[in-house]
Amino acid sequence: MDVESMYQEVILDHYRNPHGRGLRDPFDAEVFHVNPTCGDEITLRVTLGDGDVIEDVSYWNQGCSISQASASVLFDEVVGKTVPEALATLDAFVELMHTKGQAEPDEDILGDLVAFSGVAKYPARVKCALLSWMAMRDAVENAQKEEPGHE
Amino acid sequence: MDVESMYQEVILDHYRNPHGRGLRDPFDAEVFHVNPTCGDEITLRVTLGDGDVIEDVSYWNQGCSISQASASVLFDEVVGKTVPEALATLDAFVELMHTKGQAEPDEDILGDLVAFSGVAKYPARVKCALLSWMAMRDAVENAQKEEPGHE
Amino acid sequence: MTLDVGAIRSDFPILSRTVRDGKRLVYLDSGATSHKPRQVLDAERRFLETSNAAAHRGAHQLAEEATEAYEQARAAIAEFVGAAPGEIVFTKNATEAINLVAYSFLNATLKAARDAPLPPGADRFVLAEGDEILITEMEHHANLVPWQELCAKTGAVLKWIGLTDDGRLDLAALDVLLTDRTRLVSFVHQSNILGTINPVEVITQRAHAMGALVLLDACQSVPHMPVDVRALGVDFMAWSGHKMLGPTGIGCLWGRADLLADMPPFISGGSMIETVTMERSTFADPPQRFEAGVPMISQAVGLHAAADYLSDLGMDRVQEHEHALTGQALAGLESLAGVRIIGPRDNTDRGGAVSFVVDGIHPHDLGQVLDDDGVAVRVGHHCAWPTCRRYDVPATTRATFHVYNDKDDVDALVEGVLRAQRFFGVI
Amino acid sequence: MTLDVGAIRSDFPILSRTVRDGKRLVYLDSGATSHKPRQVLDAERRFLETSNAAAHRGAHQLAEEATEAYEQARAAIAEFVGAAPGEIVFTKNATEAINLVAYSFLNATLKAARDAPLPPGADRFVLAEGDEILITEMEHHANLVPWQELCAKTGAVLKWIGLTDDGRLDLAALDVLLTDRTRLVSFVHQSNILGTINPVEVITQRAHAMGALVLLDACQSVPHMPVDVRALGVDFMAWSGHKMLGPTGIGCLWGRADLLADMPPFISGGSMIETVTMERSTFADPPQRFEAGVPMISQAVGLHAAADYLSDLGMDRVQEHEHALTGQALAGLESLAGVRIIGPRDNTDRGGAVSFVVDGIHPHDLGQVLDDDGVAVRVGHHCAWPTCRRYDVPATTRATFHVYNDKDDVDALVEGVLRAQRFFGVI
Ligand SMILES: Cc1ncc(COP(=O)(O)O)c(C=O)c1O
Ligand SMILES: Cc1ncc(COP(=O)(O)O)c(C=O)c1O
Repeated sequence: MDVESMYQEVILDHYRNPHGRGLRDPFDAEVFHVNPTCGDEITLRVTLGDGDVIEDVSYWNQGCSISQASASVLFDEVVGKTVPEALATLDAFVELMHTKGQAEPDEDILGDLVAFSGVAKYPARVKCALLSWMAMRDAVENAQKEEPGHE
Repeated sequence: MDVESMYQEVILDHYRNPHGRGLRDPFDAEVFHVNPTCGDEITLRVTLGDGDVIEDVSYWNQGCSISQASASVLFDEVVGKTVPEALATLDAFVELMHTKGQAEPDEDILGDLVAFSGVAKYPARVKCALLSWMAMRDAVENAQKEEPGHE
Repeated sequence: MTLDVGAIRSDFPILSRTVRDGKRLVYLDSGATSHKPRQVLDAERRFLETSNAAAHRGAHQLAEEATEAYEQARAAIAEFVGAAPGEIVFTKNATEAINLVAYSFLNATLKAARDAPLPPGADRFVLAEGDEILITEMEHHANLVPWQELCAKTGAVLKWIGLTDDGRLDLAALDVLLTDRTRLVSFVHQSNILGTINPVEVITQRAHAMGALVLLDACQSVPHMPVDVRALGVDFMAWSGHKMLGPTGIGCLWGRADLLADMPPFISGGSMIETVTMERSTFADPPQRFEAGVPMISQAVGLHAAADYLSDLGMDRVQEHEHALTGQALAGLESLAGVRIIGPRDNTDRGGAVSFVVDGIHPHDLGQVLDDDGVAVRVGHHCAWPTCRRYDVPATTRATFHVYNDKDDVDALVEGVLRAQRFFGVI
Repeated sequence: MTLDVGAIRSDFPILSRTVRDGKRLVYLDSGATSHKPRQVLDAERRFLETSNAAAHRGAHQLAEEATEAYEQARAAIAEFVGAAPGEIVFTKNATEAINLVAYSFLNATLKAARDAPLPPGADRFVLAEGDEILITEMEHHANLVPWQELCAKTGAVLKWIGLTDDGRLDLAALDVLLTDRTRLVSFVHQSNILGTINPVEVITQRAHAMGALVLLDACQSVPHMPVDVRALGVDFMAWSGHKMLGPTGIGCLWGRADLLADMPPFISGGSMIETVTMERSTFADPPQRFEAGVPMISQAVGLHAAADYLSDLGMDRVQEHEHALTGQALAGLESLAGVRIIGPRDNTDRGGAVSFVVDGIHPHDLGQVLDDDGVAVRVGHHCAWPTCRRYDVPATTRATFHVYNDKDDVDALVEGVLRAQRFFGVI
């Protein structure tokens, strides 16, 4: 069945054992994002270091396996990267999500995110996958605004 | 053609030479009625006498041949009658208008109003035919309210 | 006499399509929107191919026919709920119908404050700072947000009746909540998330005794059971066409004639006026006063056909049919380990909106697996987010029924849940 | 290249019916509402028979398909007027679209007065006592009454641009009428009664120079000529689906993205929210913020097909076609004794709404005789009553055209008028 191709083992693993979950101090910016159609929500904090490096992403979320797993993968993929690198990954992920499962995902950029390519076939779920990533982008922008040194 | 059965000579005569048109003093009640879809309008006054007799109906109106002719016939039919008689004529006219041209009109009650039976086939025009009559009913009610002796 | 579901299904072309690579479509989302029988599609098309014109706007033959079709639809809908034709206002959906009442309060209040012309009895709609609107904790957002908005703009205060653990209104609190400041009590007839059918007469009597008006959100009752506005005794009732086998884009507000007459206009424009000058306008009588602009003409015709279709089936039989499916669903789901019904577990005073949560599976994931089986349910907060919070669930999975559902559909639901439990390894 | 009207007519089933005992239907009332081609009826039916579901409300396959169809419609409509999809709000008709903007001003004003939460730039919509709204004397009631209502509730002042004897805006007065208190200029692109096409860019530039926003009523332009919102430079534009060969029950508001973002909600309820608690709600981004409740889904699909149909014909060719018919009608009518055109007699900067009066025959009576010939025109004040007053006529007879009209239709009109003149003995 098709749904099996969506719920890759990687996704279910991240869902059951999310990485980096929990809210940590200190942080540079905190945002709250919600998916109004289903109620999935995430509170996400970022801490930026020198050279625009993302030192930490901490979060508390509630939602389906897709949104939970995607936040866990986000933690793995962006912590330690620079903001431009993280945003490039975000862009690649957004693109993957909008191909309706047709594209050949680039594992080098996407890492574990490739496991989400099955999600792209279900437009209603794409927002679940992107929820934490949109929150991250928003938080990073806020952090950069608040700390002019980072601009 | 059908339209000829609607525009009876009687109607066109009343339209060209309306009876009783003009606003006269004194009066017991004055009302203003309008047909919002086409803008036909009438200002109508009634004067009641002893024994609920309608002594005068005077009016100023603007509108199509049907609404103008119907006001003229109204003048002929109700002046000199008692309020109950006038309202009975109104009821008979309303009924005629709602039969879509199927009913056999009663000339004894309706007088020249029988000429309007062709109008009943055209629902959009029924309001034109009834405009002055509804105004008359309204004015009579107001007149009776204002003069408790008439109740 | 039970419904002949096989015959009914053949009236609904969409039910013969398949989904997700050839699966039979098991549509259990009629609470969101229902499908439309051939009779409705045909009526609308026939109208558009023969009598299309702007109703109430012309004197030519097509305009006459269109006006007559539109007004016949109004009369048929009125009859369907035991009302007079002049008391039915067509809106685009139930949401607009509820907003119409909320904005009547707002507009009456604002105009009164500026001595602008108002209908004679409009003071029934004039709010003072601290006046109260009473709703419940099981309202759809459509019967919650408009009142929050009204309060934010007038200084009125929103209160609500809480819920018991078994999904009913906590009426014990009603005596305290209803005060002499309560101007309106607005509540749902059948909850779209819990399935609860509320005791309309009881609440209405107590509201009226305190001088409050009553608005009933009948979105989930009119399509599923016999509803008679006079018997219920309420003052207003709102519902949608698209949930009662009719088209989208049309809803209804029923209001007592004397109340409608006293309400200032909401949406204004053409064909709701009496006279217009550049300086000022006066307004037509209801229902026209509330139907500005070219209305939903062919949709009214379609809704007429939908009401006829349901009447031909018989609303008591429709209710019986759905009651049986509800009982089957409640029993089947409760037979599964780790499944919890959100709403009354008891199949009395409840309709066919069966919400549930499954331990260890988020509703979105459950919905996905069910969808993969061809079983279409709704997942999320069902536009009743505060109700989810009350029961401490982020979302639920909800199955809803209509005349075209049968036992097999319910079986497919229960089996699908079981399969999802296996798939996610929670049993 | 001219339109192949014969081929077009065969797409419109209603045109092959007869009226009044076998007369060919000469439909000259498209200004009230247009007919719908088979392509539109088929698209809507196909959707309802295959993908019907509540858009934006579910995760199952039908809901996905319905959401996609609905959003594709939005994108197609946006493209049709040169806008971005997120700038198109679907309403029930143009009237609602204009009211939406009027109520944005009202709601922003009221919320600001009570320090209720508002979008960051909402002060653009906050009115002070004495602020001004500028319209014109040729507005449809839909673009007049909502502003009267807004003023009655806020203390803002309504002003209007007068008309010249030949049916044009008297722009000489514009300098005086536009002041630093003018907050909005709202006017019609093509008058539905006079046919006048107004100089949008000129008025818009001067309005913007004074800091006012501009709303364009495009009900009679979008269906009949190429319209590009960016080229026009306005801030908002409203129009209806049912006049552009689409279904009733759907209209559009286009608004500049930054403006829509700053507007508080109008109709509130489900699917326009971000978060909801019993205490307070926050709202979704546009366009969802303005689309509370289950929307006009199949109607959007039908409208999409209508836009495609018109695009396939080519809007410049549509305009050319109607321009020719207008010229023919103006010449034909003016060739008759006792006929007077109300509106520009000159076929430049005017579209195909040809209003006229005939000495000695009330428009109602004229319309009746025309109808008897199968010629369907509109008679009355055309929801532009003040415009009638301006030209000192109680009503007019109006012929309007669309892609399915041809020379024979115009001939039938002119002959019908002549016959009426003979019938009533005025010539
Ligand atoms: C110029 C103009 N504005 C507004 C409207 C109102 O459109 P609707 O009735 O579809 O809301 C119309 C048509 O009736 C119109 O011609
Ligand atoms: C109980 C209830 N109220 C209100 C609504 C709103 O109806 P609509 O979206 O058709 O306006 C719904 C359905 O969505 C509902 O179930």
